[in-house]
Amino acid sequence: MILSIKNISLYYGKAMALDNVSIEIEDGSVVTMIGANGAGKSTVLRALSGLVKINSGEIWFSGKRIDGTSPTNIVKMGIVHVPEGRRLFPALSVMSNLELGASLRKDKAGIKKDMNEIFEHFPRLLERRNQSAGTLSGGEQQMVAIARGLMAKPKLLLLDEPSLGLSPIMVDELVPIIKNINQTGVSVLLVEQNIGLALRVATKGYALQVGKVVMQGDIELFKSSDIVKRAYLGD
Amino acid sequence: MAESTILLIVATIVNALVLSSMYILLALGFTFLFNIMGILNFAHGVIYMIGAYICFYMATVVGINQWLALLISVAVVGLFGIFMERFIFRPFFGNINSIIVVCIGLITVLVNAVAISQPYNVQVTPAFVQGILKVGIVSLSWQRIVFFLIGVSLLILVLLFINKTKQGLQMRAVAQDLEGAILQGINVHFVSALACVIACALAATAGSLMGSYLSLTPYMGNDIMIKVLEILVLGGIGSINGVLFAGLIVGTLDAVLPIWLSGTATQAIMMLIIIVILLFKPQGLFGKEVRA
Amino acid sequence: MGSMIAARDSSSRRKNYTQIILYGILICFLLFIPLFFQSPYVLHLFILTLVYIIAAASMRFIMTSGQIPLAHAAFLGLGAYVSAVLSKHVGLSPWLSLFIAAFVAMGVGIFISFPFARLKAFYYAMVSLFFGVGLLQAIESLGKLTGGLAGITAIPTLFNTASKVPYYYCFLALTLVSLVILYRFEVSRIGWNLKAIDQSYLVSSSVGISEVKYRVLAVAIGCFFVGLAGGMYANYNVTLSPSSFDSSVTLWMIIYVTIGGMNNFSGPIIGTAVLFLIPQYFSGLKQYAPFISAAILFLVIFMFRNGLVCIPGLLMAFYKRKKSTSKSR
Amino acid sequence: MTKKGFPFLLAAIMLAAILALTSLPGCSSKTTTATTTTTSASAQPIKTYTIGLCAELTGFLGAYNTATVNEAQIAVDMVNENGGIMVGGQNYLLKLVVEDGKSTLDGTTAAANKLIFSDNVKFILGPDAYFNSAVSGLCEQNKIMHIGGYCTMQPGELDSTTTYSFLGQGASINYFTGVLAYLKANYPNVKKVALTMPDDGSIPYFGKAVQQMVQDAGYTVAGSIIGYDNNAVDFSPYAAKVMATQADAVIACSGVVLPNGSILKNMRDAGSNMLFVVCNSVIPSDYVKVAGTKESTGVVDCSACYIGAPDPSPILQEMITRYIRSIGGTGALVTLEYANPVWELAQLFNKANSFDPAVVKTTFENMSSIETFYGTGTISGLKTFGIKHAVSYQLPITTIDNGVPTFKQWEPALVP
Repeated sequence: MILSIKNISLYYGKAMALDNVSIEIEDGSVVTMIGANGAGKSTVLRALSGLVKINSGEIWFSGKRIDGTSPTNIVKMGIVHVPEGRRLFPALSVMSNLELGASLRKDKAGIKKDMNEIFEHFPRLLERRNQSAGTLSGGEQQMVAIARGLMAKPKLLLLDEPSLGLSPIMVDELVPIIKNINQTGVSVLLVEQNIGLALRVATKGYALQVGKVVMQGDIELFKSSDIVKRAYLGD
Repeated sequence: MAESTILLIVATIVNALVLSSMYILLALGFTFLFNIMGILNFAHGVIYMIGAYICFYMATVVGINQWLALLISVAVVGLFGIFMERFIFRPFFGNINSIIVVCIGLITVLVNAVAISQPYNVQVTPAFVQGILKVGIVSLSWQRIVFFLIGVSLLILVLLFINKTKQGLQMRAVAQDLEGAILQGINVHFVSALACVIACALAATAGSLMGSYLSLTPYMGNDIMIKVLEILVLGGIGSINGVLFAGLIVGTLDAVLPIWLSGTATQAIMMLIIIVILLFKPQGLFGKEVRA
Repeated sequence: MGSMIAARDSSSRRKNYTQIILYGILICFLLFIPLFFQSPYVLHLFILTLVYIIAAASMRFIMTSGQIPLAHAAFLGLGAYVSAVLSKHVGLSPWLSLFIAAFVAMGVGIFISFPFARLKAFYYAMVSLFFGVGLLQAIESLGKLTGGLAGITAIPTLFNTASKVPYYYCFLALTLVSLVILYRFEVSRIGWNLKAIDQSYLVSSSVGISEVKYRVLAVAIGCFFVGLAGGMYANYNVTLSPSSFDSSVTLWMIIYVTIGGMNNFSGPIIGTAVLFLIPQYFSGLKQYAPFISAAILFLVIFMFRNGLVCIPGLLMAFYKRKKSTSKSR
Repeated sequence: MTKKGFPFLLAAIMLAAILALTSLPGCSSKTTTATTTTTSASAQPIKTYTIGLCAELTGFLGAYNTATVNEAQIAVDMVNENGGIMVGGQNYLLKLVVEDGKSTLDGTTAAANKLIFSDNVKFILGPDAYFNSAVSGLCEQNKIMHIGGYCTMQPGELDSTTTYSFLGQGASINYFTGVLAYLKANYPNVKKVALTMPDDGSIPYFGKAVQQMVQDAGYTVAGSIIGYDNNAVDFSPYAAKVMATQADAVIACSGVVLPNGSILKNMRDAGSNMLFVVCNSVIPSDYVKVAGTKESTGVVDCSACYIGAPDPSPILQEMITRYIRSIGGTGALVTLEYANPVWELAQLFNKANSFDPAVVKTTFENMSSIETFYGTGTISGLKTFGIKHAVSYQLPITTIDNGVPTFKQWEPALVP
């Protein structure tokens, strides 16, 4: 178990955002979290990466308790969050964005090697490495965001709505990318509203509704679930 | 008459350059803090004043070399920058009203403390460089030339730092997207503290130098802050290129306008020029801060 | 269902009564002040407090729209100077010039807020701060008309008497009327729309609120009242100087609002009363007096983030918590 | 809605609390201004009498006025140790209350209000610079006698309408007449002069008067008056302007040390050796600090700042001794801007034998001379101010060459 979230609750002021949520991710697996807008999916990720503080519960990562740790230390431990809306540094070049992903790493040679590897994986980024990130297309920006996350050498990658604003063809391209990442030994927690994508890459799933886990289990369970079909696939 | 005209032109150009470089040093610090921490540091002028007084105190009362005094002033004020980041700015992150309150509190305390502790006597830091450079009929004090060179070289250093170092890259990242930067593991507190230290050190340098160029008063920060404000508004707040460009314009206007106009009219005309520019470009020459 | 509405209605009516009684007590108290305190100096302080209360309340009104009007003290000065020049050099009645000043301030406010109404909060703050400095420079450079840096003296007064009592009642009435108007605006549709603009301009523009129109409207209303306050100040105080309206005064006005409590209508009223009057009590400390103001600032801002108005709420919460813990025992 | 009501209640409570606080000083000072104390020296009880001093203790004039207020307090001590004053057969000691005008006109108005209505004084000394106009009107309205320390000739500051206002020293005009007389006698080559002064609104009044006086003395004024911005960061453009007039001398008619010293420095740096004449309340050695040793040359200074003339009068000697003791070290005497009015007022009380401002004022008007720290002063000013309300006395002339100030002579400086 690389990550286990135990009964966390979180309030924004008086409004409850998360209510007793528990999630477990096995080492080397792809887990998805689905749910409607405002269900609290992003909040779980923000709590994981230390952007917001949980009010109760515990978060354990590779045998260490990490709730209350600073975002810097969380990244250092190997949890990297690729946020919703990508949050690139628009005026900086693609190269600089990638370099910033490796902010906490000291091994210059390793960084260089990883960057070359990434350019091999994403040849389109190699072409545009000196272009400022704000001028790229949505799909390219998403690639930069994922690549920037990989530059930190994560053990667990948190992907928040990677398909947001992308064309269906681009969404299809994401499937092999995520699978490749997973094959290099990185566990992935994928948050999606695009359930088609989620069902294609994940092995296990959680469904959130107004801050509560309403369904969890093997991904096959989700594929056959009537609720999921009705709610997301429009059957 | 021709001779005096040449003299006037040369003196004006040199003045414009010296003033511009000092203004830019201050405005750059202010912009740093705004970009990285999103705060308007109204106490920046007071930091400048404190820097000037520390240098003056070290050079005259303690009696050490002026250049050493300058370094001490920069170091002390830089440390004060860390203090400010931790206890003044961080607790009120993103709340401009509260920042104004703490800044005014700080200004009130520092200005009045200095005013009370100083005796009635004019205070001037001893000249950093003596002598006059004579080229033909033109004579210029070496001090001005040296100040201009210091200003320009500091400027280049800061720009190199921002554009070429890892910390500089992180600063730019924080300025562009705070949350994005946090998620890359960048230690935002460290970056802000660094920005604060740089801003304060630049202000202290400008203050120490201006303390020998002009004289010291506890209120010297107020007037210079108006200049900084003009530069920021004209250049576009948050834009470093804007600061450089507007700094040159304001410094030049400051050196040129008084030749034809009297006292207060100078300032009014200068404001008018900037206001006219703003009516056409409300966000300033290089600014992007417009909604929608 | 119908009975429930009725019940709620009666309870809110009861609350309205207590509110009216509270206001009544406050106003009675203010009405009797000249009887309690016959010292003209204390009255003088109260009169100035009233002027600054209008200024701070109008500033807060603009701030509800998410704009930070750092030229507000300059507008106070604009009103003051317009009224002073009109009544002294043109020879208008001070009563007339007072209101002309308010309209001039409003006009200038509208004129400058149009180009800048689309700016983000921070940028608007800086531009308006700059504009305030420019306005004062313009006033200063008018030389003989405004007296330049030295200022203007011997401004005609509203009442032809040395007594301060008529001023007190007149200003009290003007202040109350201004506050009631500002309050009506705030709880009206306009006020809600302004707050909507502050919360999220995207949402507000999507539901059809013209952002620019409302932001300019907020500035116009705020500047009208601050111009009025300036005119009152000029025709009471007899002397004016540009330094009384410079950027530090604007920042102090922001402090009146913030220390009182930005989120509450009575915030600027309490803030002004506290921060204007308490340092006067310590004026015997001479050059050490400013430290008292600074101490109040630090104390309040570090202890009560939301200003002085949140103190009763905090006290009540504390009282309730204490009660509940004693009950649980 | 209920949330709105509660803060209003709080506002009421707070206002009440603050009222209670503010009323305290108002009430306590309402007790009679004359209090009785007995001393062992005389059997007769000695009372104290309070006079007000309006000064700028904070703001840009703060440091300077803190020093001049110190001098005024020393003058009060000297009066009291000489036995105080005698009015109506009763012995009184003087007591000084100082209010801070915060270096603004409005602040000074507030301070004068406080002195008149809260401290209930009948005699106000000060304030400094162009702030007199804030006090004169109030004093006129309330029939309070006012002795100012400095005058920039703004309307309402000192003219035929301000019957209760006096000028304790003819400062500004006094310095100016002194320096013109000295120039005339010692620099016959000077024919054309340039004039500088701060552009603080005084040019149409003080500037005009000064220009007239220069022309009356037989000089040509080069161009118009060069007004500079007191808050300017750089003064070299103004120095360039002065040099462009190609006058024989420049007279800095008023202004503080920084602009004048900076203009001097910039002129010398640019190679001009034009005679630099200054007349204002600045310690001459301060120019050396601003302008630098080598640049401070060819300067003639006339101000009330005393830097060690031979044979000072006994009271001046006493003042100097006490002043140096009070600041705990060496230092030049400032300008006695408030000390002289204190000294004059003490004489007036004795002579008028009354604390009624109207009586004291008439006594002052009917006198032709009065003692000051700088010797016997003449009461004049009819031509300049339209009212004979100014005291003028001899002033020290100092020259500065190569950074060394030298006392030259006492110049009888009479305000016409």
